[in-house]
Amino acid sequence: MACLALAPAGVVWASDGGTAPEAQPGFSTLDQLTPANVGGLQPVASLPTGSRGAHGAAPVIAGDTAFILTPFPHELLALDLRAPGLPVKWRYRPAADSMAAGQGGGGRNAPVAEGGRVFFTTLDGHAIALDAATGVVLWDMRVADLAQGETLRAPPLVARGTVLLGNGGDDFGARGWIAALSAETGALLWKRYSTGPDEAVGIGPGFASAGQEANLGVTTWSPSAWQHGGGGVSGPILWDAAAGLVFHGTGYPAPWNPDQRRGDNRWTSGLFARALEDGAARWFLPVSPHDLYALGSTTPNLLLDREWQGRQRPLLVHPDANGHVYVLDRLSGALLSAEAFLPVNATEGLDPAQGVLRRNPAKQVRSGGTTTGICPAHPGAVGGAAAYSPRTGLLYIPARRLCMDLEARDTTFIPGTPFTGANLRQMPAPGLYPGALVAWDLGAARVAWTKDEALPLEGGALATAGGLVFYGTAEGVLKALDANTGAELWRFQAASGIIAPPVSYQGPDGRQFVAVLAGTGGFPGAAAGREIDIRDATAAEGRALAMRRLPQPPEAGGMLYVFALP
Amino acid sequence: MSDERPPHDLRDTMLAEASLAHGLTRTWRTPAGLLGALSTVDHKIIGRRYIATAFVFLALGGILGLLMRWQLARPEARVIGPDLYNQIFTVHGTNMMFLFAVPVMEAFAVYLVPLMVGTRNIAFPRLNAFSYWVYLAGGILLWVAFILDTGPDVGWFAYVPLSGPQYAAGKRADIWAQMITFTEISALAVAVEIVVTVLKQRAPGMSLNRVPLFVWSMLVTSFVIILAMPAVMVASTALILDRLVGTHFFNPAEGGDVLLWQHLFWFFGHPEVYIIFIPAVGMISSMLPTFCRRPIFGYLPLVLAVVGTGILAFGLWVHHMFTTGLPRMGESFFTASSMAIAVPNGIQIFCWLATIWYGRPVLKTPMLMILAFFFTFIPGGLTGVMVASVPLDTQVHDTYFVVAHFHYVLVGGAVFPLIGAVYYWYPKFVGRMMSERIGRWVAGLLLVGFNLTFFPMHILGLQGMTRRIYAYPEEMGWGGMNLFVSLSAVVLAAGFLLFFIDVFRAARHGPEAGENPWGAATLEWATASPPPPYNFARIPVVRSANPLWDSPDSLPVATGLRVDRRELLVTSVTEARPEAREASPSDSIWPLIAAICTCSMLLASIFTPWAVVWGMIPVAAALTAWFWPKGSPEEEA
Amino acid sequence: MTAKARAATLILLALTLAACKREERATRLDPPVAEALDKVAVLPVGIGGRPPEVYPALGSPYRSNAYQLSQGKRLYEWFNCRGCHADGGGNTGPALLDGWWRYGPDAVSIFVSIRDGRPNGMPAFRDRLTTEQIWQLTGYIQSMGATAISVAAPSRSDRMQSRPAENRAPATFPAPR
Amino acid sequence: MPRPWLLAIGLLCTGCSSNWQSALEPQGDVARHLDGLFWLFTITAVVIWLAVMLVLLLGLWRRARLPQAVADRRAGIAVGAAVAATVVIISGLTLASYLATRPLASDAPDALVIRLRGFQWWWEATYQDEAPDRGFLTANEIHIPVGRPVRIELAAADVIHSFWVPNLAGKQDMIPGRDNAITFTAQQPGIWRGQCAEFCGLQHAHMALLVVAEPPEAFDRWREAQIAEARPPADEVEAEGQRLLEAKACSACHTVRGTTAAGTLGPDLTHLGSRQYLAAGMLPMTRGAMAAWIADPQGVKPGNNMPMVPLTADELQALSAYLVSLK
Repeated sequence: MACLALAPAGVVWASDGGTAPEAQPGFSTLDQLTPANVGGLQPVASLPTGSRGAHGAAPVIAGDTAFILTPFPHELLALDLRAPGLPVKWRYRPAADSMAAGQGGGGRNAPVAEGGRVFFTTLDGHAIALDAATGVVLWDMRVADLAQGETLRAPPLVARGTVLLGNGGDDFGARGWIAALSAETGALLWKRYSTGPDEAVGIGPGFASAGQEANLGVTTWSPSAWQHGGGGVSGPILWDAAAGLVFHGTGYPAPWNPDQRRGDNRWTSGLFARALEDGAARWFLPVSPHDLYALGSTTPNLLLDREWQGRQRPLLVHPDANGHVYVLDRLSGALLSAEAFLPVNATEGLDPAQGVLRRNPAKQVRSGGTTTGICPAHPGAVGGAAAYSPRTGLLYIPARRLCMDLEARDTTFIPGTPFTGANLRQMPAPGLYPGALVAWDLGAARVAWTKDEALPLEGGALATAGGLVFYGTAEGVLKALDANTGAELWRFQAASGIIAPPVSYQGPDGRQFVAVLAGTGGFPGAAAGREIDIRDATAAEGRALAMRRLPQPPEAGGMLYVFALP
Repeated sequence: MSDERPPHDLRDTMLAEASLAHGLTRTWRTPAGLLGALSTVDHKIIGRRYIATAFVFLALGGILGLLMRWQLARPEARVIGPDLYNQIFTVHGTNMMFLFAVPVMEAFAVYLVPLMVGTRNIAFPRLNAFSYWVYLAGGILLWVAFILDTGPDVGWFAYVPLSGPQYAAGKRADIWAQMITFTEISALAVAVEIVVTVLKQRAPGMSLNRVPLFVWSMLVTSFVIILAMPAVMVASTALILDRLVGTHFFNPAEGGDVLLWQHLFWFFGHPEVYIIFIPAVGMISSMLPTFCRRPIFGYLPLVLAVVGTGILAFGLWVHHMFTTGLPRMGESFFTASSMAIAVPNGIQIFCWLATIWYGRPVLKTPMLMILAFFFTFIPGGLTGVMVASVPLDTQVHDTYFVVAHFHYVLVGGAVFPLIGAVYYWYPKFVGRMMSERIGRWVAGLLLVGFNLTFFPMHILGLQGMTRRIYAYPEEMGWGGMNLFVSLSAVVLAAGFLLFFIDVFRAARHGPEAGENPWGAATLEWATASPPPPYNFARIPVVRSANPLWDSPDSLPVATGLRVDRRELLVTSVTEARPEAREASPSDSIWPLIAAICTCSMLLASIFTPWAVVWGMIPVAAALTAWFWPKGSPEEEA
Repeated sequence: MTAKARAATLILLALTLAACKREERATRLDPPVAEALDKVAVLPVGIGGRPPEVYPALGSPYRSNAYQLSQGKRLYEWFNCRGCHADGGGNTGPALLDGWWRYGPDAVSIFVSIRDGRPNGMPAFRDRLTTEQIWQLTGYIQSMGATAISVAAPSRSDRMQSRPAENRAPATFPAPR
Repeated sequence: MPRPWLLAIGLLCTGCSSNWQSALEPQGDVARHLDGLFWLFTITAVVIWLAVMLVLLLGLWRRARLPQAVADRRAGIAVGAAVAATVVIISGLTLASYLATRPLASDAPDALVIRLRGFQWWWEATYQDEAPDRGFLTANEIHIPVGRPVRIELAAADVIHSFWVPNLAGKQDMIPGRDNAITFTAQQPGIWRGQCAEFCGLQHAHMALLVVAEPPEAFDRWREAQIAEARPPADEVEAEGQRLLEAKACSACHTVRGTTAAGTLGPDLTHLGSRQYLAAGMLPMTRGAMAAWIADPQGVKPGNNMPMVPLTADELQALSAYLVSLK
């Protein structure tokens, strides 16, 4: 099993080929907790993080240390798992450029521990490496330019001595890129863009559809629009050590108003496979060409080696913001399947000839007009990293079932200010709860069961070998479900909303622990933020409206909870 | 009628002429003093006020027209800035349409129709008083706003979105929209009064085929008003709601429609032209026999033509929207109907020509104005046929060609007959004659000044000069003709000035008129000039369409009305057979108070919608007092 | 003239002048005036201060003139304010509708916030907007969070409904939590 | 590249400038159609008017003494005949009008498509192409090839405007929330002026559009030149001008492709210098006029949305030199 990647679920901490064969992103091989005994799960420790922001990243467990990166302005905490009460071993607070707060708090910047070092990215554009034992800074590189609207909002990937990271900032018209730094020095090794001429994108002879027209990253845009066309690499990057490939999605094109960027807007809102050593593109799958709804394709992927229609294949599974689960052969980039896992009306199923979804003409977006009832809504149907359990063959997708009214308006590009040109009002999909944990049968390509939630799910899911699925809700409830049936077995009410995935680890004493960071804020906890005024239906990109159901806005303020059987 | 009369029931049959006149005067007169003036419900006093006010607005609007011509006389002139210019042309158009043209026609009807049908007062006289006060308030609102730099600046058509909440900042467009409500209320009230007066208060024997043509035309006009005006009230209310409450009637982003405004506006706006023109048709038809000294030719065709015009008027509104990209099929229909209206208009013209041809025309001033009408209205009508054609309209729409066209139609077609009508009926209103000598000058100056002013605008329009522009670049080559137009406008203005001078002069120094100075045939000339408060001492009985010609010595009269309280005779709709004696309301201050309350409510609602809620309370109180039952029977069979 | 009549005349005159000012459309600001308007006296903490003397001398048009407020509203939309503050409800930037501004409600603080930017993401618009435009925006933002509806406040825009228009909804002060 | 024929037309137009925005000088197929119809209507109207005036004068002149019954009978016949003639004439004109409408509605499949959007108070033209990167934006001046149908798709960004180039075609409104289009063919080279024909606010008077009809080859050259990015500054002064454009408020509203200025609130300035007029037809494209315009936009065109950006005299010089150089 060669699939090795760090998912935001942060379960598996692995380097090249060093993990158990069953290890999947979001899956824990620990099986002490089972449907039979999970009812007795008790909190054993809790620790405030000291930050009031949006805690969207999971704690990372490496050996007997847990690393927590708090939201911006970041602080990295190293907690000692051996001692009760989880004392802080060391903490590190990098200098912060407060302008980054304008990027919103929705980052999922989890740290990565690798080879005795901790790597992390900051919202204000720095990539930083620390000594894992002491917290001493090894290097600190400013790689994203805030003044141009660039930011870093995803965890880096550390692979073979390189640190890969991509930028965010689609909403500011920042041109997307992925960069590789030396893990030793932080020096830039290569940088590839999501728009622009082939050379900048890394398209060359090794590209799967070589021979196509050149410079599609320029010619599928209105003149010069690619220069501030978004497409940031703001999701997790995965890699396949055996093939030497990295996989990442690209964000949505800027501005949202589609009339200001005619054409297919390559290479935004799609999936890239690149060579690890030089970033050369191997294949690209356009997921939402000319993305009308600001969805992007940066939702976390899963790399699975499993049987597909009678044949063992190396797969890339991509639950996309557009409400479909994409299954690809990750070596060739061939699209095997794309099926909707929740009600969608923006598109009308896959067009096999083109390999893209057919658009619903009734949901066309035009500058100056309002398109109502588009499902799914920005930022997409997938609220957090999906988990896959090889035991059940099910993919557990934390879903947002929201629809939106979208009004596209002309917008002007001023560097460092939002470049969207859209106003949104969101509302629950008709007749449905706005949130759900969707158990998706990957083999049968159908929904196995659904657990409805009163609010959209924003954190990731965790599946365990013991037959459980853990996830947290925006109301702050951590739940354990039976992985086969979806029956709720256990719940815990945290002090704040949960928008990070839970993790499970084996403690130094051999017991299985479950840990979760609670702490809402920023975009996902829109209505909880006291500076949102819900009289404005477009507040927080229209989420405030959909979040009016929030019974009691939970307190902002991060808290780590650790659970175990007594 | 009942034989058991109460002791105080004094009938006209019991009295001799002198004491009858004395008794009627005591019953019908308006008390002296300010309170009396404010309380009066005499249709003649209100009608005079109406006419005078409307002509004040004509003068004010004319001054605005001159200001515009001053600015446009030279290319890129900087006399008036764009902001003020926009206010000026908006107020000019709004003023002329809503404060002059429609009210002045209705004002003539308020004065003349009761006299022409031989009754003592208009139906619903208190409503009549109320309508005048509301109209006056609307006019004051517009002009005070204009003086305060809050004059509407969105055009008299106030197209959304320019007049909508986003693009018309401040209260200027609200003033326009609310002023519409003021004038519509008054116009609707008068229309209802006239319909009822004409249908139910005609002198005995005045069956429908003996009704004077002016009365016919006012009846049709009133029906057109009743059917057309609600559309613009709905539209302006929707506009205010959009602007003030935040509704989305005209917001395409929320499912509203910009063109909805244009449909509603022109559904009113086109009949509006006929609301102004049809009374003028009536005036000509009434004046022409007098000056041709023969009965009008084609009474029935003329009535049918007026009715037909009134009906067709509602099928034309889209021809103001030919460039908005409506479906071609629909546009063709409206082209056909717009052209078809030329047929009833043609019938009118031909009947009048026949009357002149077979008559013995006398060229007095009113007749001169009728000739001026022929000279200018016909070109206006013919250019109307041009703008009714979709393809031609795409070239001339919203250019000075259209400016020329509708001034030819409205000034040539309505104002010229109106000036003639003032000369014709002035003796009846005031008791003195206007000057024939000055009248000839007025007619000449108006005719020449008007044509020199407006004819070149046709060419300017075809040369590409668009409407509502405050300046034009020198290289457009429009400068010379515009200068000519501006100078000609002075001639036109001189004509109007002379007219006003004559009006004031004649009031003091004009020769006494007598009952029937022109030797006319209709009933208004059968009473003193100016008429006594009760109009007719005894209600005349009509046996023909030209009663004063056919029974030249003395009219038969109907008797039996009470002298000691205000009573009128109610007759049947078609045959005008007497049906009942109806009490006519006495003077009351409450219409004025109700008007003040209503206007305050409407004005305050510009600032907050809650004004409608709280403002209803004084309005309800005033109306309650107005209609408080006095215990006297309203009607007796 | 009696004292009462004189007072009434004065009040009427004042109202008249107020109406004139409220509806005036001053499209051109003389450069020296614009320069003077840029010289706000702001306290060292960057919060609070005094507008330049020319501002009241002009009649505080950016707060009370309908045209200037509507210009401010246009600029709010044009210069991407919506991206962060939505239609006053807030997004990544704080809500403006509630009238609880981080740097206080006075015009100078708002002016300085726009011109010079603020920590936590508010960019400086010094080189993007002219002084006059910043004042127009300042006035509009004050009207957004005003406790009472101004007669000059703008109405809704021809766009998707987001909230009651400025001339309909006075801000309510939510109890601080 | 010098274009002698263009120069010639330019000279011609300064000589007879009043004809470059006139319905009476049709130069396009649609306008010619309408011109024919116009004269048909006009001549008919003049004849009718003269006839009525003649009858009127005669009627005033003669002194008839017929018994009324006879007069009425004769008048009845005459009026009846006149009404019948009216019906015939009106029907004929309606038919002519209808027939003239039909060719206007026809759509040409090979038409050049230009999307024109009305703003307060300027025009934004988008030339569309199959390839998105070959569609470009320009403002206030459009070029069209002679002899090829042009389909103008009309839209409004704020209030209602109306597209009218009388020498080429009749007008068609640009209405928020609706799609309109107009198709016409220019039949000979020339420069025609159009003007917004629907009242649109303060500067409705100064919202002009220039239409340059060129031979197809010249049009293609123009088109290629427009697709290209802005030319780089040729000297120090122009370079300073570009720097100012990027640094000052200009770039928030205007795009000059090839620089960092990418604002979309005002007209695209990438090839500003290639246009003949400035500020939607108000000023000629000269350095002096440019400087005057930038120095005081509200003085030149009160109420427009361009603010007065404070600049020193040197800065103004540099900026205007640079902008005029953007051919």
